[in-house]
Amino acid sequence: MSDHEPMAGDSVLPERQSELSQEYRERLLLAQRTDAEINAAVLQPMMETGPKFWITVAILVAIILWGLYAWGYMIYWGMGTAGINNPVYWGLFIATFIFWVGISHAGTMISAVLRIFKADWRRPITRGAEAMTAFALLMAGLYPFIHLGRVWKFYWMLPYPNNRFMWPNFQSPLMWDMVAIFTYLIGSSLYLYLALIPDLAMARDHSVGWRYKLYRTFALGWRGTEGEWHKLHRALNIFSVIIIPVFLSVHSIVAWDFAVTIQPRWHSSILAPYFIMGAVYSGLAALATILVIVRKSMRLQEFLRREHFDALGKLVMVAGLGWIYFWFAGFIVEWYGNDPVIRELIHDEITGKLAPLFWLQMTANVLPVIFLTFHKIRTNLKWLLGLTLLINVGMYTERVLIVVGNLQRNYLPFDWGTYKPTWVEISIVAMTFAGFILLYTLFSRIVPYVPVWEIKEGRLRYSLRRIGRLLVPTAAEID
Amino acid sequence: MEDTMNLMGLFHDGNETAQVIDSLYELGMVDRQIIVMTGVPYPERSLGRHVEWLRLPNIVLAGALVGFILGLFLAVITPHLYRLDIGGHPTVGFPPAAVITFVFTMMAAIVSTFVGVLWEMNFPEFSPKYYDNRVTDGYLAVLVEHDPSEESLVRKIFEAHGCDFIQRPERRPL
Amino acid sequence: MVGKEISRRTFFKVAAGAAAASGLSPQVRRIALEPFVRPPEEELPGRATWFASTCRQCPAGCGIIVRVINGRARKIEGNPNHPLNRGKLCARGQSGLQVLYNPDRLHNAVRQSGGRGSRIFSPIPWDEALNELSATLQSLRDPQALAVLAGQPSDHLYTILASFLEGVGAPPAVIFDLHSALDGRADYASMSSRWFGERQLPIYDLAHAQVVFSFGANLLETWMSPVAQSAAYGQMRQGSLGGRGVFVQFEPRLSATGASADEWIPIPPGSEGIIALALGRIIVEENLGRAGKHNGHAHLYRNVSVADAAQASGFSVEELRRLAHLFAEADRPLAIPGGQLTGHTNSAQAMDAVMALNVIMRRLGRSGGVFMPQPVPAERFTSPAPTSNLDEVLDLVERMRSGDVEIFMFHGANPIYELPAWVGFKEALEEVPLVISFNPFVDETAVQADLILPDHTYLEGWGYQVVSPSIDRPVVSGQQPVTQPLHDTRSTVDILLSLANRLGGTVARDLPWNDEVGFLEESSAQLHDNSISIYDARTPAGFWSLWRQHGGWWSKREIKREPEAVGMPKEAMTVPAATFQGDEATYPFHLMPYSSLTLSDGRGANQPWLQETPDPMTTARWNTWIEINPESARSLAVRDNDMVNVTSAFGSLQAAVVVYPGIRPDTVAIPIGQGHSDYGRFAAMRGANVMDLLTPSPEDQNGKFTFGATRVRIEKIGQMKPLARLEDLDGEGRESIR
Amino acid sequence: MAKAVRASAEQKLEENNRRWGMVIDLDRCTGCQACVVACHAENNVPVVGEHEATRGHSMHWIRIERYWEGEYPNVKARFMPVLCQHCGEAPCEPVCPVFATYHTPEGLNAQVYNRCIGTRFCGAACPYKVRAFNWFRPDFPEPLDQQLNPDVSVRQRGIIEKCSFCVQRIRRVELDAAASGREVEDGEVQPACVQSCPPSALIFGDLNDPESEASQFSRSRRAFRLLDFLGTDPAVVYLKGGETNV
Repeated sequence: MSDHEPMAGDSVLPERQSELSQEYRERLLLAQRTDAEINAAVLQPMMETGPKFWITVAILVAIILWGLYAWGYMIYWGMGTAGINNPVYWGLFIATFIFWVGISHAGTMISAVLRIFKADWRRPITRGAEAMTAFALLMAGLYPFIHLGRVWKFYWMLPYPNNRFMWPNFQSPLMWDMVAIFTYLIGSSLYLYLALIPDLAMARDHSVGWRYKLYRTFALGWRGTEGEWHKLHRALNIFSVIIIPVFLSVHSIVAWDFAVTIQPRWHSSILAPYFIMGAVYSGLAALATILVIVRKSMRLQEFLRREHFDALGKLVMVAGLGWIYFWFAGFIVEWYGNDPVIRELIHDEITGKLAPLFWLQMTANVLPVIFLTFHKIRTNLKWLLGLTLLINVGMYTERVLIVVGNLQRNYLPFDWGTYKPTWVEISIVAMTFAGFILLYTLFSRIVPYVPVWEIKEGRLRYSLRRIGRLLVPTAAEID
Repeated sequence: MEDTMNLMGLFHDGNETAQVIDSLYELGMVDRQIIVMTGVPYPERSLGRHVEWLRLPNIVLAGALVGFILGLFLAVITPHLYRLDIGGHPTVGFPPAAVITFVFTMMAAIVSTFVGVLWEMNFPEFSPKYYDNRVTDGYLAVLVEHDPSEESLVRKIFEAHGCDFIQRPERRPL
Repeated sequence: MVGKEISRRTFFKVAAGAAAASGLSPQVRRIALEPFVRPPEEELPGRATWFASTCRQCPAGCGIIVRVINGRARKIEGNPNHPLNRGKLCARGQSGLQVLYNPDRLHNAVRQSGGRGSRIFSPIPWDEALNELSATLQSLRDPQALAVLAGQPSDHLYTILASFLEGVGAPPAVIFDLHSALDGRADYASMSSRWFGERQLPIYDLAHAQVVFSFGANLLETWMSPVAQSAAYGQMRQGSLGGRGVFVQFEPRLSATGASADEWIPIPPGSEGIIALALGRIIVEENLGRAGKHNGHAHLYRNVSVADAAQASGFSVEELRRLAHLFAEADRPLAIPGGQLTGHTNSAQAMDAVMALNVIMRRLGRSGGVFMPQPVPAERFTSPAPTSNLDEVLDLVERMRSGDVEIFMFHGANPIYELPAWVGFKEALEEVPLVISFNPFVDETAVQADLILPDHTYLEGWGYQVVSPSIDRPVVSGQQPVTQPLHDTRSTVDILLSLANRLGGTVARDLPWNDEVGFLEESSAQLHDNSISIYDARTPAGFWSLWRQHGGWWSKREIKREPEAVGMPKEAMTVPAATFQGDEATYPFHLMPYSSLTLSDGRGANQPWLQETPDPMTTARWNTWIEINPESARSLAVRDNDMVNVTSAFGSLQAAVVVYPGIRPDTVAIPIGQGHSDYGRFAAMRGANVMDLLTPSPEDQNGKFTFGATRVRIEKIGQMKPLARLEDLDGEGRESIR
Repeated sequence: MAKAVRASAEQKLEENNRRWGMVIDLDRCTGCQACVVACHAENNVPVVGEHEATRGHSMHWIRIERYWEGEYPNVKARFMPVLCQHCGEAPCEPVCPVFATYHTPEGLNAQVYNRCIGTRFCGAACPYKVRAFNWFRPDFPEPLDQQLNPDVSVRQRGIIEKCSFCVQRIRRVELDAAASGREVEDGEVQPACVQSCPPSALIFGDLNDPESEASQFSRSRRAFRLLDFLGTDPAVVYLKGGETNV
């Protein structure tokens, strides 16, 4: 905008005023609605499922069934049907696993962190974010199984007294991984569910048939008494506090899967914070992508407004800067150290076989950060959609580079390898993407996508106040 | 049942509701007799009610402690119960044990928060209760359990504060 | 806990009982059993018995012991008592089990009922087959119309076969196999008889040599007796003598042997003799070494010009002088000709030139020098199977082509695959009315046979072999069945004996034995009561049992003879320049076929272990490749895995490129062994047969197999064929990243 | 009773304080691949075929690495057999969640196939890349299955396998020695590769016994260990080529 044109000051002001007030007008629009209208606006799109919806579901189910076939094929014939090989023991499976764990991070980040900091703009997007966490984790949780050579023996990793007289090795990062992911999945699911109870009660009061039965069951008899609200609030606050260290530990542990080996480039202490930053970055970007799509498909324009995307865009940008920082912090040390093996790996990544992937990663992760500094781009949903998608392409590439790039090059050049995924891996990866979308789509049709009670609470707690020529929102957060 | 009656008033304004509650207190009612149901969480004390003390933090702490012990047990004790000679290498290390113990602590804390809050709310509870669907449409419902003799007084208080609907509530399954 | 143990123990008992009951059923199927990391003491999966026998995967004749459990051979190891290999065994020897258990073996005698080449076989009873065979033999108008080709026959088969053919009045068998041909065994025998007056192969005392100059002999891979030579090499390197031997390899392509050498001298193909002469000239001229004056040998090098040799070989005179000094100033120098050298038109003269180096340095009969083997002290073992020269093979082909052959029988040979395509064996075979194969496999030649009467594989059959080239003492390697024959196959010797019996007459008188075991027992008895025997028994029967127990017979002490250079050349030696087929402009590259370390001459191609084992130099597996110098590859614009057309004046083939730093820019090399059209699932339709490229030289008609005398050109096709290499190409063969 | 016997035998093993190790004399190694085939034969290592070998799915417990040095014509190639180094501080061991790979009291890095569930973590962690994963069901077309060594289990698809120093041979010798009440002699245990090696480049023995041949060679001036700077404490010692011991 034209801050740098002091001469034009007066003429610009009304324009800015009108533009700014547009956001407030959007807000006012909601403020003028009655609770019943809000309920209806949220519930209406849930109940209406047109042919488009069913076609989408059918396609997704088809992809999932194909992916399941591919998985069965791989289990039956052996892992060799996938492109993983000696020495690239881990391939797309593990890369996608990290990707999903990463995606899952934004949900908690938005919901818990912003709840603690009482950021008001979180309200309409928390549920979408939490659902994203839960479903992304569900998909991530599939990969340890997919990736097992003998998946039918997966329970050997569980600590229970058994006739094998074997106890799992808790020194193995995979055990930490399993426990941490399970914890995070439980935590995020319960967190999602707890905040959902009042809205389920609302849905119960406005539905009939199977939906009524469903909502009634899961509303657990919620009436909205003061005591219930009070306890819910306390529980959510406690949850927010507990889940943050869990979310930090989960991705750290995923990073330690790599960092505890003595593989060059993996064996690094920056890997854990780097993974976390990347996870937040990709997760926030994915959240923005999803919100743009859901907003359109479920006509939630009133709830998911430009101010939210603006704020989210800023967060994505900040996370992106953080990612760049951590990447560089790791890179410069490796580069300066000039260890021959790492030098070779870096060379291979930047100028060698992996260069296309590397430059895709850098472009897709750095460019959006620059673009997102502009308010106009942040609030332009098409741009936002494109940029956040790009970020996730970049972050996925980064996961592939970390896993594959560092496995196909190691200390002895004789043992280097190359990796090309086969249809099996691609189908299975596609299956989890389709599975995520399907779960999310179904979720959004079954459960109020927007946390109605939180919006109403927010509406209750802010008012507009006139300061000079501006209408300024003021919020009351007295707990 | 015979000696008390229930009356429910639906209000659309929080201030009025707070005043209704004040008036009911003046009438000599106690907290137990008044239940306020809202579709929106009103900040505590905004309706002039006292806040009850919660056991939830203690439950969470207890849960976390159990988780800590469980984690410690799994990471440190069980390798000694299921002894395996791994060539003289230690089967337990501090950092892995720390990770496992931490995560188990967190897991137990999370689960105990959830279970604890449900416990505190007496959930799940599907038996018939006094309720009105309009609560989720933005009305504040004040449910008063009173002596039959007080019914007119309560009605008066409700009407005086712009009560939208006054009714004898029915128990309905939730 | 108790229940668990009992049930497990019971399981093993049941398993053992079932094994005993079924006898022949496989003990281990695809069941994951309890690993043997720390089993309970009682659990031993059967007791192993070891049987001593002889490896027949190449002509060397190493002693093996075979681990047999529950009647099934499980593992082959070197016979620790055998003087030749002292318990060691090469990759091919280890793989013998896959000959025995090959899934593509013939299960019984078959007739190719769909006509030759149809690959439709119908089983026939052995009696019927033998009746037919003896009837046909009897009806033969002229016994000369019976022709036999044998490849690497064991000595007992050769002896019986020779008697049989003599008895029926047929011409002697042609003995030819590609492996021996690439070793240059026939050339060697001629050289031996020229120099030392006998056709025995000389023995090189590699273990005690101080400087070894090998002219083309890949003595650590396939040449002659690689296990014995490798063992000697190990001793030469870090042996008890303290000093470390120096090894110099002269060859156009760096072989695995060359890789083990201290120096690789990339000489032009066919220039081995020229260089050897030049070295000799320098030694004589400068009177090098401590072996005394060289005056007596000066006449040999009268016509040699070091400068000309330097020019012809592309090395400087200084370099040749350095090598001559290195050789002559050592205490125990040794020069070995062989292998690639014998594939050139000047091989006879080149071998002489190399052998002369040993002579002028007085290495005959000295430690670390050249010896002649002591013959086995029994008449039966003094005439081991010879190796025919190529002219005999060509003569056979000519006879077949002109219709003079009515019955053609072959054993152990696969001439259609092994002989160069120009020989036209397949076409000649079409003129023969009855073709009989004794091979246990349906190979390329057997596909053109009417009748296949499969012999046992060597692990199921009997035999003996006089080890040649020998080691420090006379050795007869005994071969005995280590397991019951897997299928309804029959020993070819037994077939010959029963045929002789049916035919009657002289042949029946010459071959009086009921079966081969009788013959072998009688043969062994000839060594009974011999004073140098490693063991002895009171009776011949006891001796025969010790024979089998030891896996043959050998002397208890070292007996090496000093060769007498009776044929020392009187005239000045000359080595003509090798000639090559195909003009240099059209065919710019020398083609160097070499026998694969794993597949040798192709007979290993049906053994998956050998197919899967990487070539040591290229780490490629399962296919055919062509090795090209990086510089040549650049000029041809080809890279690794590019498919190229290799064309000679005679034929062409396609192969994947291996850019190979260890080869001369004017030479390309292709391993022998792949390119089978038949020979079972593991061999067939894989790669190309380099024998299809060889172009005949005039010398071939004189019996020299000039497998190194072909020139080729190379054209890029534009396709890629990723070779199954163990090594990653991105690693560029570097040792470390540093 | 049996249990007591076993317990005492185990105790004996631990008292032995052995550390099995191998010395590989690179000056003797000719790259002849005899060890590779011997290992396949002894340990029932499957053959995967051309297609899978091209895709990097081949399985060798020991391999001969060939390194080029220099450019034509001054080019040299050197061989180095690489097998599981049986590291004292093995990076593969702690990362296995099910103790499928673990250290035995005799210093072997053992792989228990029955415990393995195929996470391939050990493979990713191994700096020598000597672990072979069963990408497919092993295929031994009949009657090739009869070649299988009954002392060694055939591995299922989906698990890691690797060089065991022919533990079945070690165990057999130890049991035989225990049965006849004597000590295991140096050189009595020979893994298949060592047994076959034509130039005797491989020497096997107890590195903790200062008198054993392997132990003596491991103190040679020529001795080095592969990627020693990683601190994995390998039990395989290489002897540099091209020079003498003295």
